[in-house]
Amino acid sequence: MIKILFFAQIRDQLGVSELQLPSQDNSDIESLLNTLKARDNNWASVLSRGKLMVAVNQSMCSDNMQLKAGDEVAFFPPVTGG
Amino acid sequence: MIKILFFAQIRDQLGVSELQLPSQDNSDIESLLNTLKARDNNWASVLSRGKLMVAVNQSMCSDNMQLKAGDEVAFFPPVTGG
Amino acid sequence: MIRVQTEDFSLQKEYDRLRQLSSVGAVVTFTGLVRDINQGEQVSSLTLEHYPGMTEKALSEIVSQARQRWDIQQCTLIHRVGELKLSDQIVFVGIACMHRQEAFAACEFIMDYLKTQAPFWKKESNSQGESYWVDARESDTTALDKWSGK
Amino acid sequence: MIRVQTEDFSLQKEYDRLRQLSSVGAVVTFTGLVRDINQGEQVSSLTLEHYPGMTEKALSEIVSQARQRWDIQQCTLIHRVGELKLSDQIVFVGIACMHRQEAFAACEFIMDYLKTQAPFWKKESNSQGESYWVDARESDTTALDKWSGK
Repeated sequence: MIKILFFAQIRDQLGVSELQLPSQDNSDIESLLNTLKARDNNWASVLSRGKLMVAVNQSMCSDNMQLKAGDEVAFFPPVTGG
Repeated sequence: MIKILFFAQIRDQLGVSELQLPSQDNSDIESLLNTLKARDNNWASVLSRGKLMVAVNQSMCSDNMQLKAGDEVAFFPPVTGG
Repeated sequence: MIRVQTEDFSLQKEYDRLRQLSSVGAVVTFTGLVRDINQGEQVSSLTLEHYPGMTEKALSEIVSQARQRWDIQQCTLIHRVGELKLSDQIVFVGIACMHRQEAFAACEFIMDYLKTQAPFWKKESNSQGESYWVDARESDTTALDKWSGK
Repeated sequence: MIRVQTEDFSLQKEYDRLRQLSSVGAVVTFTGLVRDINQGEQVSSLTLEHYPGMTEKALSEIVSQARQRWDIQQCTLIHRVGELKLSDQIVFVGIACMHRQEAFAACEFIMDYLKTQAPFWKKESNSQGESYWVDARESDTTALDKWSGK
């Protein structure tokens, strides 16, 4: 399984903070995103915004990062701390 | 009269912290310095060092600054505060 | 030392810790506060959300990058989360070095990276009681350019 | 506010004054301390001489230049004179602004100009009881270069 987390606006707009999906062979961030966007129009729209950030296992990463079982993937908007 | 002040190493090396000299027509810092250097070898040597700084009426200035009666002139080494 | 906490912090206490070593000649501190007007809105309060686990990891990474670039004697980084009011303290970065240039650079470097790399999000409430997520500022991204040269 | 004094100062007290306005989002402080080793010597104490009258004038001039360059909400500059011991506080610069970039820049600008323009001179004593005047550092003069571009 892969654990997926959403934060801030992304979470509010999806109405979900966490979900689990079965891991798939040769899956990367981009294919995971496509799976999530296929859920409905709202998911497609929220996850298509240009400034979505992604972290895998709590480190920022790019869309072609490969995923494996047990990974924690997080999607969130640009950060605004400090 | 012109009031002349010396600070830090310059004062220690000259053994004088303050003196008064009569003001002269068309006098500038450079001519004042020449008058002071003519006192003796020690004065000539101390006031000839490259890094002497000069202030007139408590503002930094350059050697061609004109002097007038009542001016306060200070000679000191590069500053080391902070 | 890195802390992520809901509680407030004491500048004096952090400063006293930073200046302990006798080799320290310069201490630079940055404190970020909840400002009354942000992005044109009158702010009355603020909620800071974060990504527990990743936050600490991201902050540690930023501090260790700063330590690789500059000779830092002591470094403290505190970021608050949860509910904050107007003028409350949000973030503290304190750097103790032998010389001032290093302390200034390291402190600003850490803030610049924290602003763009650490997973915190601000939700503000205005005087009409409306809540909204704060937008990231383009100027925070361009601020990183000054560190890419060295 | 600018002060030249023999007494010590309290960082917390100065900080509390700097952060009072609700428009303040960023406070940067610099504190300079008597360091144990300077220019290769083991320092045990320090005497700070200054040029009364010119000192205040030079510091005011530096602060007003900073205020012309950046939008500063509050600014405090304190410099001690007289006898100081190891780890004693020497100088404080505190800047409160809306945004951090301005606060960092103004604080560093003031320190850079103070180091080369304000009439203070340090005489150190080492552990053998010898006293000597501290030499000006070339790096303090070159530090000014970064401000000539803007």
